Amino acid sequence: MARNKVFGSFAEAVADIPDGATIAFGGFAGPGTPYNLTKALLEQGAKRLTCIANTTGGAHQPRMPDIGMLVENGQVAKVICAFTAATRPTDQLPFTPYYERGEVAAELVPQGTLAERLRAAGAGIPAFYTPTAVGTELAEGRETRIINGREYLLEYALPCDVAFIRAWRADTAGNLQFRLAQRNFCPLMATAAKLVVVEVEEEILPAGSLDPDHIHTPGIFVQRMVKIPPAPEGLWTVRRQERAR
Amino acid sequence: MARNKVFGSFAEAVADIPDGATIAFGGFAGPGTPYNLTKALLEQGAKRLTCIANTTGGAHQPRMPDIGMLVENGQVAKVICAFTAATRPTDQLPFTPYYERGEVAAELVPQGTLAERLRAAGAGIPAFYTPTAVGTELAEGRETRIINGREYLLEYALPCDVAFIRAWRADTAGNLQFRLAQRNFCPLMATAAKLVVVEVEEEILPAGSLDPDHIHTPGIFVQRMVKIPPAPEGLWTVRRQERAR
Amino acid sequence: MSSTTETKGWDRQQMADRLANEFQDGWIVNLGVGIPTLCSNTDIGDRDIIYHAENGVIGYGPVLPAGQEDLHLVNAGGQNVSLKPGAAIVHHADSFGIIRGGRIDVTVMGAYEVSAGGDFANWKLAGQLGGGIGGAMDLAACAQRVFIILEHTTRKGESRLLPRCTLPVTARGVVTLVATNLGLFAPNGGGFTVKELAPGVSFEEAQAKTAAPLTAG
Amino acid sequence: MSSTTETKGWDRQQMADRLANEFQDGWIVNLGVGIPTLCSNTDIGDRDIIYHAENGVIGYGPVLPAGQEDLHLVNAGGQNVSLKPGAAIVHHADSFGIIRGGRIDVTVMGAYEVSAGGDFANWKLAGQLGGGIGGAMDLAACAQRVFIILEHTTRKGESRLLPRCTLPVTARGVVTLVATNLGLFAPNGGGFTVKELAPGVSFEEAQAKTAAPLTAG
Repeated sequence: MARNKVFGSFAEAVADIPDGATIAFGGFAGPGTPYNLTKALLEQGAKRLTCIANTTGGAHQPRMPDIGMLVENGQVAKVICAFTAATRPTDQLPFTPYYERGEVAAELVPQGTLAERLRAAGAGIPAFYTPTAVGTELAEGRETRIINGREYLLEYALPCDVAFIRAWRADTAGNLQFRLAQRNFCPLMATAAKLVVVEVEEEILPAGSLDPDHIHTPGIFVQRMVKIPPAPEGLWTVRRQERAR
Repeated sequence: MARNKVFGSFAEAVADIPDGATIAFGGFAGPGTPYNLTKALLEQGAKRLTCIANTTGGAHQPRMPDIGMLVENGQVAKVICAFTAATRPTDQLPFTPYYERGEVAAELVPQGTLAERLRAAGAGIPAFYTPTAVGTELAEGRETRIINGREYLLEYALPCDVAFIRAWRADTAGNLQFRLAQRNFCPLMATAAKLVVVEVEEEILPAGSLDPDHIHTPGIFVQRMVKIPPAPEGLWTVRRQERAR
Repeated sequence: MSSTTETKGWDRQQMADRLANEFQDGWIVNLGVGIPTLCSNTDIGDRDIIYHAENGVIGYGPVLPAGQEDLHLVNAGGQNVSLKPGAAIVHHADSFGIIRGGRIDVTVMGAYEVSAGGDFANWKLAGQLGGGIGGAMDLAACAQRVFIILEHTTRKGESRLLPRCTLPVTARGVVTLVATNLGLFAPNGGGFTVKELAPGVSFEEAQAKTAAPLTAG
Repeated sequence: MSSTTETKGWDRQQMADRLANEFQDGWIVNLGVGIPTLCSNTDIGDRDIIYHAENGVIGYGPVLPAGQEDLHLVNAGGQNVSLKPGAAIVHHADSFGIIRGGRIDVTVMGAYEVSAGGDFANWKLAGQLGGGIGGAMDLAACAQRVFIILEHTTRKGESRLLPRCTLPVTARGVVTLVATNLGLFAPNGGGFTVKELAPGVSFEEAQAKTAAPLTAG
């Protein structure tokens, strides 16, 4: 009996996410970002979350559901990401003042180290060495090791309870395809999490519809999928959303 | 000026492989194995090679060009692989007596560790921890570490000078697609080697012919490709070769 | 079960059948070379089992007859298998990421020896230089369960179920279930618990052929 | 060069053009957010350059005008770019594998400060809690070359080319070439070597605006 992985609504797909969960959010500069699942989580209200993502979002207008909104909604205890502040002094992330006031904790991680720590968690590698961040403030007081004459920093795997990701196509077995820059962190987070919830852009196809050679995330990693309905119920990218209005 | 990566013959593609090179050979139980490049290397004659592969080959008839033949030809100083002997006492690998007489060195590595060491070399990770082989003879005297209450073994990246792999389809930019079980170690070896030489089953297509979302090895890793000609010049799998006779 | 027999004990397919019947709906299963591959022949009803092979094939099906093979598609034993709907292919590092990441519900392997403590040995014979590890150490260390299929005794009649392994081990303390031609056994630290005896095999005969104490299950 | 100007010094595009003209045929190039992305506008003849972005896009081309964008395709700055023939997509871990593996021939980044020793700072402002690292530390530590583009001085007129960085560094000793509005400079340990001065900029003026000793190239 193949399990049913297709859920009818985002609310249903996130209903049992508990307080205190560690959740990874896919996406990079738009593509792959799980706007719909994030919106459902805002409504669901789970608290004391640890959120893992490239960024907390919200630097640009119009805003889409993001970690910054979860922070504003009092749902976040900690973020782990590659940006806790914007690099341009004139920008400000909504998250930043909460961090500066000590209301939310943050762990700032170089983007490649973040990706590799997620990949390591999914691949049963508990720790690895990387040249990134050696000699910087981020390496102060931390364990390093000289290997073949170069200094490397020890980094640990970053497992998650839940991953929210967005895919282009899927089949009922949970196999996923991402389109172009949508792939980014999504396949890594899918391997690192115990519960993987996916918002899918196209119709979810019968198992066997996707070429086995061209699957980016095998179905064994995926537990829940929701087809994104057309706007106004479903959220697409910022620009698509604008067009749909 | 895009470089020309398409070579006219296997001999030309392996002509400058020097004595003492470390060469990784793709393939697992047939698919992905670079029979034609191996045959060309037998004819080219480079010596004191270190050969990395899942196995040295030659356990079954009819034999195809393999590392065992390079050993018989006096070209190999060392092998690094997951089998230095067959697991069934009644089988014998051609390599094994050379190893037992001390004429060739060997490093026996669990298959997953072999794959991960190659992946690490390609990804700029100099070392990592793994649970595999802890408590076995292979871990004796080696560095281990307790992480979150479990013991792990330290393993180092395995970079190569050259990788010989076999692909299904390719474009002139060097982008590769593998078909089904042909993928195995090939994409990892392509990232771990300085010089990647590919035998390609189908016609090599103009750059842009392959869907960017469905490329298993990006062209930036590939330097040389040779289209496999029809038999008798080109070697396919054992069974195809038999059929072609 | 795929066949019945008048002969005492189980044949190779029956040993595989007995373990395959332990597979639960939804499990991801890795089958080792040799007798374990026979598990995929077992009819276990409507249970949905995903077979994973070390070379990155996820969701393979039965071995295909000569002439119908796809030469690009092999399982870990090099047999030309089919794919089930929903199959996916990954490379070797991702495949062992699945293994080390604990996603394999059970690995079924052959072995030379199994110990009462759940150790097993399947990569190196006595006096051999080197050996053949393949993916066995990764699977043994990381799968959720390790099941072993082996003949109960050597050709000389010596027990392969032992208080301690005499050969170099593949992993320690990981085996939970062992099928032999005499029955189904579970290592219990001090010896083996008899979960089931094959037809015509008595407890006394099984004990006589086992170098570690048996306990009635 | 894409444009000429009567104004003294280089504008943003000219700074980018000057560095882009250092790119060699066949290079794999990563461009940081901001001024560095302007390098992909530079006409450098028939040299074949492969632009790589942190999000795994290998082989992207110019930014597309509004209405022609593919919303699934962005560079590291979130701009909707095109793909060149031969492009390929990988995930973030493989993308940073390419970076850490030393496959990037040059990364061009913006910065707050560059030091005579080749250190640079671009992730954390003075007194700030946390910052924005993105992929800068991975790229800085692992690319074959690090080129920096920045305005020569702050809005207050203070030199951004310094004997030592005052802000937390992104990486140490990695910068080999710096383009500013005043010219092209190379850190040399004790100061900076002047490789080229922008039109209308004298050595004396450049020195007056630089907090480290300049040497004629």
